[in-house]
Amino acid sequence: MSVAKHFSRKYLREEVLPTPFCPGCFNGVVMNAMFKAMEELGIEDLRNFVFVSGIGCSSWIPNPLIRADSLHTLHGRAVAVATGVKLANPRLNVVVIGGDGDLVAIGGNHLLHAARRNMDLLVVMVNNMVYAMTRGQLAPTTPLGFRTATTPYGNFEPPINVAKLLINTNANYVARWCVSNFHKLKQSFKEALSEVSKGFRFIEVVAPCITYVVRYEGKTPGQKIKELREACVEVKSISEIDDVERRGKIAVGVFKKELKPGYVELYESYASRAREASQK
Amino acid sequence: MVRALLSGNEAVAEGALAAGCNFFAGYPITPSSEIMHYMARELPKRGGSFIQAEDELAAINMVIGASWAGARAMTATSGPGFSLMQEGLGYAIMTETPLVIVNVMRAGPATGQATKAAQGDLMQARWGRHGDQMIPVLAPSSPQEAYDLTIEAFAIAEELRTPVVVLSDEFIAHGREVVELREKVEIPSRRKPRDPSEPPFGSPDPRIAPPMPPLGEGYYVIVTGSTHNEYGYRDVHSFETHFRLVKRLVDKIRLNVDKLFRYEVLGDDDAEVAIVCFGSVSRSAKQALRMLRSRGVRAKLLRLVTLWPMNDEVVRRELRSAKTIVVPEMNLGQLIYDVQRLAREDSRIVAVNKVGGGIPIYPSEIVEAALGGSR
Amino acid sequence: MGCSIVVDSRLCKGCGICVELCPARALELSKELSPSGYRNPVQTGKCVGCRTCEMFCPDFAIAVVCNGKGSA
Amino acid sequence: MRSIAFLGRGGQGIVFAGEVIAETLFEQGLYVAQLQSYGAEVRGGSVLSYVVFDRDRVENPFIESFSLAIVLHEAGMRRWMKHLEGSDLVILDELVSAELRNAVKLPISRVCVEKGVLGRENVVAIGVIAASGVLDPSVVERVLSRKRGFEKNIEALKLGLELGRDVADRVAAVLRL
Repeated sequence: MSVAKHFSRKYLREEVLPTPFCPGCFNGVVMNAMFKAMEELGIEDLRNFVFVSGIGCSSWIPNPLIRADSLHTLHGRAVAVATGVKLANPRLNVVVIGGDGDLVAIGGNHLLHAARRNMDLLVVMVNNMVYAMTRGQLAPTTPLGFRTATTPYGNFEPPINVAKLLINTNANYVARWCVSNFHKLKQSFKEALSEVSKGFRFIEVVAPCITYVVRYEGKTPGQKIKELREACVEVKSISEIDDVERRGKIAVGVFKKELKPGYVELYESYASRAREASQK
Repeated sequence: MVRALLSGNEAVAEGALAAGCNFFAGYPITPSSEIMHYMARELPKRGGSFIQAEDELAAINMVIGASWAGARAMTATSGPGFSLMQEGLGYAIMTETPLVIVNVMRAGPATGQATKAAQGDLMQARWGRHGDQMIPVLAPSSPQEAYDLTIEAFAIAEELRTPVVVLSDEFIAHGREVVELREKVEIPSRRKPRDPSEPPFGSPDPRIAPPMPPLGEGYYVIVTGSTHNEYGYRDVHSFETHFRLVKRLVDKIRLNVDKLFRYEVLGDDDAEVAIVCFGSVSRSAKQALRMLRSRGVRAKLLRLVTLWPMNDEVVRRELRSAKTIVVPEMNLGQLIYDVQRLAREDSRIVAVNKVGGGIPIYPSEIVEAALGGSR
Repeated sequence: MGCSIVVDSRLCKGCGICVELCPARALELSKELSPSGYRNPVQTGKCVGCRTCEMFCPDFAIAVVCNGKGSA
Repeated sequence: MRSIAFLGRGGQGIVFAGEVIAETLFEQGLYVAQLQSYGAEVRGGSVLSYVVFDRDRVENPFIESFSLAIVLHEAGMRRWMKHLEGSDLVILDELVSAELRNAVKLPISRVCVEKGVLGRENVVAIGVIAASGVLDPSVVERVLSRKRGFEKNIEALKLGLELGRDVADRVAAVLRL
C-alpha cells in the first residue's frame, strides 16, 4: 500500500513542496477548499485551467505550487493579464488568486472594470488584512485601530468592504467566507467553477495573516480559526450585512448569484453583428 | 499589390492585420487613437479580439495575457501611456512574451502638447524599464514604413520572443501618404517545446529564443516576472540564475544586432558632411542632403531605421570621413549621444533641435547647420 | 474499524491547527522534532474520521485513512 | 513637386479640404502627402492643412512655402506668415484684411452667403483650384460622393469652378507638374 497523501497533492507540484508559506498560514486552507471543490466536481487535472496571480503571499498559491499553467504577473495586474488570456482563448478556465493589497489597492481599477465587464473570470481574494510579504504594512482592508508597520499608533483609515462594493457592479457572483467556513467556502468554489458558471465571479476569503495579524494578537492559528467561527456570521440577504457588521462581526455568505451572459458571450454576439454589418 | 492613401496610424493597423494580429487592447490617447479605432472596426469581424482597457497598465497586461494564450497581440499609445506601459514591458521582457507596442511620439514631458509631433521618447524606448534589459526599437519615417515596420516588428517579436517597439510620431501618424500594401505576409508560427522537458526559458544559444509553450495544452508552464530558471521556477536568491537569465535576455537582442539593425545611407562615400537622423525628420534631411550636394558639398545621410540595438561598427564606418556631422532631431538631443560616442574625435557635431508647436525641422535649417562655420 | 492519521513529516511545519481543531482530541504535537525541525502531530486518541485536520492542514501534510482508504 | 495649402479657422473644414484634394490627386495617379496642423480644440483654433504631390514618391512633406495657398480666415495666417510670403500664389478670401504681394482676393465667403451654401467655403475653394484643370472636376465629384453632405458640396463645387475661371491660368501655372 502506498502511503496515503493529502487530497490536495494531486493538484500540486510535488517538487516545490513544502510550501513557501509561514507555518499555519491560511493560504493552504484556501487551497484545500478550492481543491476539494475541484475533486467533487470531478476535475482530474488542471490542463484547461490558467491561474493568474500578482504579487504578494497569496499570489504564490498558484505559482509554482499548482500543477497547471500559471502566470505570476506584476503587482496589481493579474486581473488585466487574466482578461487578455480569457479573450484570446475563451476555452480556458481562468482563475485569479491574489491578496487584498494586490487586487484592491494597486489593482483596484482592474478589479472594478473586470466586474463592470462581467469578465469571465473567477477572482479569489485572500484577505489577510495587511501587506504581509513586505512585512506588515497597512492594507486597504486593515481594520480600524490595527497596528501595522505604517500605522504604528493604530490604523485610522476606514477599510474598504470589497465584496459589498462588487455587489453593485455587473459581477455575476459575489461571496465572502471566512477561512473557518470550510464547507461553505468549498461550496462557493463549486458554484463558481461549475460548468454553467460564467461572467465575473468573486470569492473573498477572510484569512488573517498568521504572522502580522494572528501572532501580533498573541494567538495560535487554531485559536484564530475558532475565533473566526464565532465572528463570521452568515447572512441570507445583503440587507443583513450592515446589521451584522454594526455588531462588530464579519458578514459572510453568497451575496450575489446571477447567470447573466459574461463578457465573452456578449463579445461574440457583438462580433457577429460586426460581421453582418461588414457583409452589407 | 494594392495602393492606398493611408495615414501613418492607419498604415500601422493595416500592417498589424497583414501580420496576423488578432488581439488589440488599448486606451485612448492622442495622437495614436486612430490605430485603436481601426482595430476596433476590423478585429471583431475578422475573428479577433479587441478591448478598450481601463488604462494603459491594463492594456499592456491584457496584451501580455493574450500573447501567452496564443494570440498575435499588440497595443498602441503615446508618451504618457508609454510611460505607464514601461512596467508591463519589463514583465514582457522577463517572461519573453512576444508583442508589438507602437508609441506615437508627441511633445512631452507629462501631457505636453498632445497634438504636436516630437521625438523625445528615443531614450525611453531604449531604457525605459528598470533593470538590465534590451528590446528592439524600429522607427518609421513615413506611412509606408509604418506599414512595413509593423509587419517586421511582429516577425521579430515572434522569432525572438520579445516585445518590439515601433516608434512613430504625430507627423507620420496623421499625415496621409500613398502606401503599397502586400498581398500576403507569412510570419512563421511560434515554436512550441517538443515535449514538456524542453525548457521554455532557457536556450544553449543565446541568439535563439527558447520555444514558447501555449497555455491550455498541458505544458503546465510556470510564467513569472521574478528571476526564474530555464523551467520557470522562481529563484530569487542565486547569483548564477539571475546572471544567466538576464545576460541571455540581453544577449538575445544584442547578439542579433546584424539581423536587427536596419539603416539607410545616401550620398557620397567620402562625405565631408554627414547628416544622422531617424523618423520623420529624415524626410527634411533627405531634401537637405540634395540641397548640399547641389551646392557641391560632398555629403551623406545616415538614417537609422533600427534605433536599438545599435550597430556601433556600421555607424562608426559610415561617419569615418565626416568632418561635420549634423544631427537634426525633434527633441533637445538624444540621438546625438550615439553620434558623439561613435564619430571620430576631431569631427564637428552640430545639433539641430526643435520640438513643440507642430513645427517640423526644415531642410534649410539642416543645410544652414551643415554649412555654418564650416572651414 | 476506526481511522488513522498519516503525517508527512517532509511537509509538516508543526503549526498545530490539526491538534487544536480535532473534535476528538485525538492528536498531540510530538516531543521530538522532525528532520525539518518541527513538532509533528501524533495520534494519541481515537480518530472519528471527520477529516477536519485534513481540510485545515495548510501544508497538505496530513491524510486520514479509514478502512485503508484515503479521502474520496 | 507641388503643394496646395488651406489655412483657416477650426470648423471651416480645412482638414476636409486637404483630404479631398489628396484623394483626388491620388486617384489621378499621383503620389501625395497630406499633413495638417491644428490645436487640441475641435473648433475655433488656427488650422493648416496641405497636400504635397509629385509624379514620384514625395521626398519631403515638410515644406517652407506652398505652390498655392488658400486662406479662408485670418486666424489661420498668423503662425504661417513666412510660409505664405514665400509661396508662389496665395488666394485670400476677400474678408481677410491682410495684404500680401503674391495674393489675389476672391469673394469666396460672399458667394457662399449669396448662393445659400454657407459653411461650404472649403468646397468652393476646391472648385476654384479645379477650374485650373489640375484637379479633374469629375474625380473631385467622385471623391465628394463618398463623403457627407454630397449634394450641397456639388453645388459649392460648381460655384467654385465658376469663381475660379478668372484665376485659372495663374493657378495652373503654379500647380502644373
